[in-house]
Amino acid sequence: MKASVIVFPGSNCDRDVAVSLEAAMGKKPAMVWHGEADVPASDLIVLPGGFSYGDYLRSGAMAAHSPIMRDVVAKARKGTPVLGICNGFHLLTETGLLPGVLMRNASLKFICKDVWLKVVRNDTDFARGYAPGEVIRIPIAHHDGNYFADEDTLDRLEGENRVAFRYCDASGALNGDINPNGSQRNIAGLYNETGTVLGLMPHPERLADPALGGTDGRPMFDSLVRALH
Amino acid sequence: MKARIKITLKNGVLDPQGKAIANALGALGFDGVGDVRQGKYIEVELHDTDRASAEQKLERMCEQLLANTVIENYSYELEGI
Amino acid sequence: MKARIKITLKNGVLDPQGKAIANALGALGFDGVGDVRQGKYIEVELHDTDRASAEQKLERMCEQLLANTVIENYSYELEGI
Amino acid sequence: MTPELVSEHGLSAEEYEQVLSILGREPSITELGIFSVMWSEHCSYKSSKVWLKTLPTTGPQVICGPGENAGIVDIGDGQCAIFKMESHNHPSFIEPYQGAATGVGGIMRDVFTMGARPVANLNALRFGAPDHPKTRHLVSGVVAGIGGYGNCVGVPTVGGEVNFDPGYNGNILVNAMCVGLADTDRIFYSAARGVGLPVVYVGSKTGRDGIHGATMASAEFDDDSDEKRPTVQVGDPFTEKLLIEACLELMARDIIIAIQDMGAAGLTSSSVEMADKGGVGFDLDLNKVPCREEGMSAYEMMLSESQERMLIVLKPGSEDKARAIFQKWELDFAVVGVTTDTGRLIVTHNGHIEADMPVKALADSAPEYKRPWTLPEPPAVILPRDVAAPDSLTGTLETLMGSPHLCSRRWVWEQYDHMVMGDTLRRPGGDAAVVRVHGTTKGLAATCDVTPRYCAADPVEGGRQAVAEAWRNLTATGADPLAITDCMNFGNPERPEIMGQFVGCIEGMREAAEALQFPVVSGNVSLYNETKGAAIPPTPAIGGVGLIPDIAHMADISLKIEGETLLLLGAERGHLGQSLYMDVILEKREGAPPPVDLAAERKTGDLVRELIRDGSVSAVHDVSDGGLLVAVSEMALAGGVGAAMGEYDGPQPVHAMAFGEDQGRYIVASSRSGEIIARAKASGIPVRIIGETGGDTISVPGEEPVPLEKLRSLHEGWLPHYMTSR
Ligand SMILES: Nc1ncnc2c1ncn2[C@@H]1O[C@H](COP(=O)(O)OP(=O)(O)O)[C@@H](O)[C@H]1O
Ligand SMILES: [Mg+2]
Repeated sequence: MKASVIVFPGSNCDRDVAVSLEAAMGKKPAMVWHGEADVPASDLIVLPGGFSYGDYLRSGAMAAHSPIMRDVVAKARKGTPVLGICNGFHLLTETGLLPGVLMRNASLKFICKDVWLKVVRNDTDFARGYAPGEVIRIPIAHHDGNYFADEDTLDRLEGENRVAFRYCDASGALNGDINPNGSQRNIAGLYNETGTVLGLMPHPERLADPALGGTDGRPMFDSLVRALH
Repeated sequence: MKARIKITLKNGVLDPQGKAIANALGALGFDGVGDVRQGKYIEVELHDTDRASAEQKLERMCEQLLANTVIENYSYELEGI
Repeated sequence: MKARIKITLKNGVLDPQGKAIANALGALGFDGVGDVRQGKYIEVELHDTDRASAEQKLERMCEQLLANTVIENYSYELEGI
Repeated sequence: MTPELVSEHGLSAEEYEQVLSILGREPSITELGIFSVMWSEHCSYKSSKVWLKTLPTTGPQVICGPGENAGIVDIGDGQCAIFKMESHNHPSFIEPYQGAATGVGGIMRDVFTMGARPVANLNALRFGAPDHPKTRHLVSGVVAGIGGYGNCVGVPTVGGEVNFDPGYNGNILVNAMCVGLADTDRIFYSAARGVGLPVVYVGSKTGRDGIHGATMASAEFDDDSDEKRPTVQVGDPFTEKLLIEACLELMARDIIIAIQDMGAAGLTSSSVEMADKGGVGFDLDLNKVPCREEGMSAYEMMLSESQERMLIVLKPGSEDKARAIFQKWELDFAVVGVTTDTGRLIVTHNGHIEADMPVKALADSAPEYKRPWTLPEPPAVILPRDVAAPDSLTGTLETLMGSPHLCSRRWVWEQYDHMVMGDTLRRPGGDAAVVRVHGTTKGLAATCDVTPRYCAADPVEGGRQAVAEAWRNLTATGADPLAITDCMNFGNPERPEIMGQFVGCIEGMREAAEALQFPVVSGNVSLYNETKGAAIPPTPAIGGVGLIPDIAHMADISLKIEGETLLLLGAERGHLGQSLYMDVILEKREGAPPPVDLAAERKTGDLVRELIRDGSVSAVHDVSDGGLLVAVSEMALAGGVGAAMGEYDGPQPVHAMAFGEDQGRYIVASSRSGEIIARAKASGIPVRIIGETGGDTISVPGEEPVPLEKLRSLHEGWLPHYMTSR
């Protein structure tokens, strides 16, 4: 399997996700600079977390216009799997690959902590390593993770079964004050229509190594490798 | 010339910042405060000399970068010339 | 009534966001773009009926909460009544 | 030059005489400004230098001690740790968000300018009393600023300290520490050796930021007022991130002779230091300096403290290679001067020579004062039995755990990205933080410590304790303590009693650093932290760094296993003088602080480290603020396993054993207590079984057990509740 991680000025989880990919794939992904016109032939494109362009103006707004993004969007539309984590999720919404926007957290504060996620579906290349309904622990670290879309869009997304993960408590319950950022319907991650593009705010690469205190992120990378090798 | 651009959230779009400001104003003892909405205000210095073309340019700037038109509206004023 | 408040950085205060926007506009092919400054635009719904007291209130809101007067200036317009 | 102008530049009459004799003429306004900043307390250390020199700074592990941008210690395998701590107190009081943010940016530049990639940030924060009207606003702004900067740059903020004390009402302290990693054969220094070399400016453009208010008098600034000269600097973490990547990319080529960040006194201090250390002169052409604003004068450019800028001396002919790198990262790059054999700093602007001064004299002849000092009378030791007992131990425990002094700092560190870079092995909330040395099985431990109320009562003992506590916190994770950086925060040194605090703290630090072989490799001094004659408590913040040779063998504080024995290592005296028990419960601060026995400290710590490495213990925590019961509760909360304290039948009152703050103690949890007791006894270390792990309460004999969940809500509750109430 070949993976490419796109590096924008201000990306700062590019190395982290490359480490997790390498652990799962057994080889290093290509690191592709945002100024390139094309992504090299890849089975998976990763848009990493961080603060592209400092998150100035709006998170992901400027990086969405990087030369490379034209090719990323084109390849995504043709079916190349794309994983956008945190700032990568911002980019997916800014480029229109995913609907809605990620607004400032309801608390207005940056939040870095482990949260519980409910795996909504496991029939995609990203999630086959999880059981449907499984509750996993993954860290978040963001200021703008408050998912918003209008009610019609939300209903449509649910109807099309496009919610990937929801914030929940340790037992999988969705109610109460467990929603860390105010996201509509506890949405933590979303798929495109074909389930080949995934945007998520939590960072699976941060708990994919036992030394870091957990491995619930690892199955995502393993699923991708199994599906795409 | 100078463009003054206001970017505001569309109606119905949740505004966590506006809501927090409204709460904070209440807590500070300001009463009679209703809805608060926070947007952006951007000033752009343009070296253009032609108003019509400057307006076109601004329009494109807002559409392409400055506003996220899924959730935001924009308006602008041009000054000078 | 409705207050429209503009909050802008004082002259000489570095505006990293404005700088980044100016660069991004350049990269998008917009030419003739000079300085860009980003500020905030806040709309506040007030239930006041007296203009003078509303203005006083706004002044205090800006000083106490909305603007960081060490580095920001503010101005406002009142509408309605 | 009028006497007013001279004194507005902070120069005394004698200092001005010296300026005249160095130059052999009257200075220009630019020259006066340059002298003023170079001889400021901040740049020249004129009150502190003689004392700082007494600190131990060497050891087999030390590659570079004080004097460079940051200190460097060897961590083996061709790698080194580079670290420093610095204050941004005053700016943070004026504008908490930007003041704290730019403090973080500045300390990171000190570290990456030497060739290191920053891998961990820490912050030591002191605020005024919680009920002071400014405190909440300052806490909120400072924490947001530290997070806003560090999170964006992508360096994890893994540890620190937070104190509330009325002594900081008018002067908060924001001390930021950064630890970086470098290859030992790629360390960069600031000495610009060689003549005819290009001097290059990179990073952000220069604006009128931070130019000292005192200098407003001169005629050239008279056009429209303050508005043009905000003294507040705004941080641009995005540019910092690009600057780190660009500098590290440049450093990977062999084309740098010297590099220096532009910190306080920007272009002035960076060029003087680089020229002085290299034994050369600098010719600078200010028309080449990238400026953000129009019409900046030479004076303003030389004194500007705009952030995110570096000065580099390159090998000749390598300008184009370097320029290409900075262009790729979209940063300004300009050749602004050349090194010369004149030994003079010559600054030209618009064809005029604005400054022409001897570098050596500027750098070396800075005044050095041995200011008068007096040490306070050491307070009497208060015996445990003379301190009133509480009604209930558990009730007192609840009060302490939910007090501003001991409550959880989660509200703070959850706003910091403490996991980015994927190597955070020990997150905030324990003793020292640990980050893995990327790509290896080694770890770096880091901590910030000082107990200002001890320093106020007895500066020497307080200085000793601060160093010992840092050493202890590193040890408790299983690290070998390597070296320290310090941030000496004090009031006005021209007052003998304040100078005495400084001298006393340094003396205590010296003793501890020597005894523990824990040398000082970098640091920073911040004086004049006082308002209307009220000085802050003496606050020598200590940043410690240690090495964990194998991360398979390290410890944390959390109780994980039921039915283990809890042991206390180290001598118990039930010392309650200056304790939090006395402060929070009895509302007084009296007596001598707990003494530190450095020989015992060393012995106990060395044993704890061995126990961690050979797997004898499942949890370790040092006993500090609040004493034994608090430390046990912190361990229980961290792991979700409770503890039952045994009967104490020693000679001291029970409350003194529960809340005394005797130094040099550790609690360990183990299933091999017999073996541990034997080993401790063999080494002459006092040891006692204090209880057993298990259940979901903390219990003490004869009292109703306290549910962990109750303690947790008290412990976690105070700060978020405080920050959201008004
Ligand atoms: N400002 C801060 N930033 C990050 N972490 C902090 C901060 N203040 C406290 N902490 C963390 O909270 C924990 C408890 O702090 P403290 O009580 O000072 O520890 P100790 O008594 O071991 O020195 C430590 O892990 C510390 O790093
Ligand atoms: Mg400790």
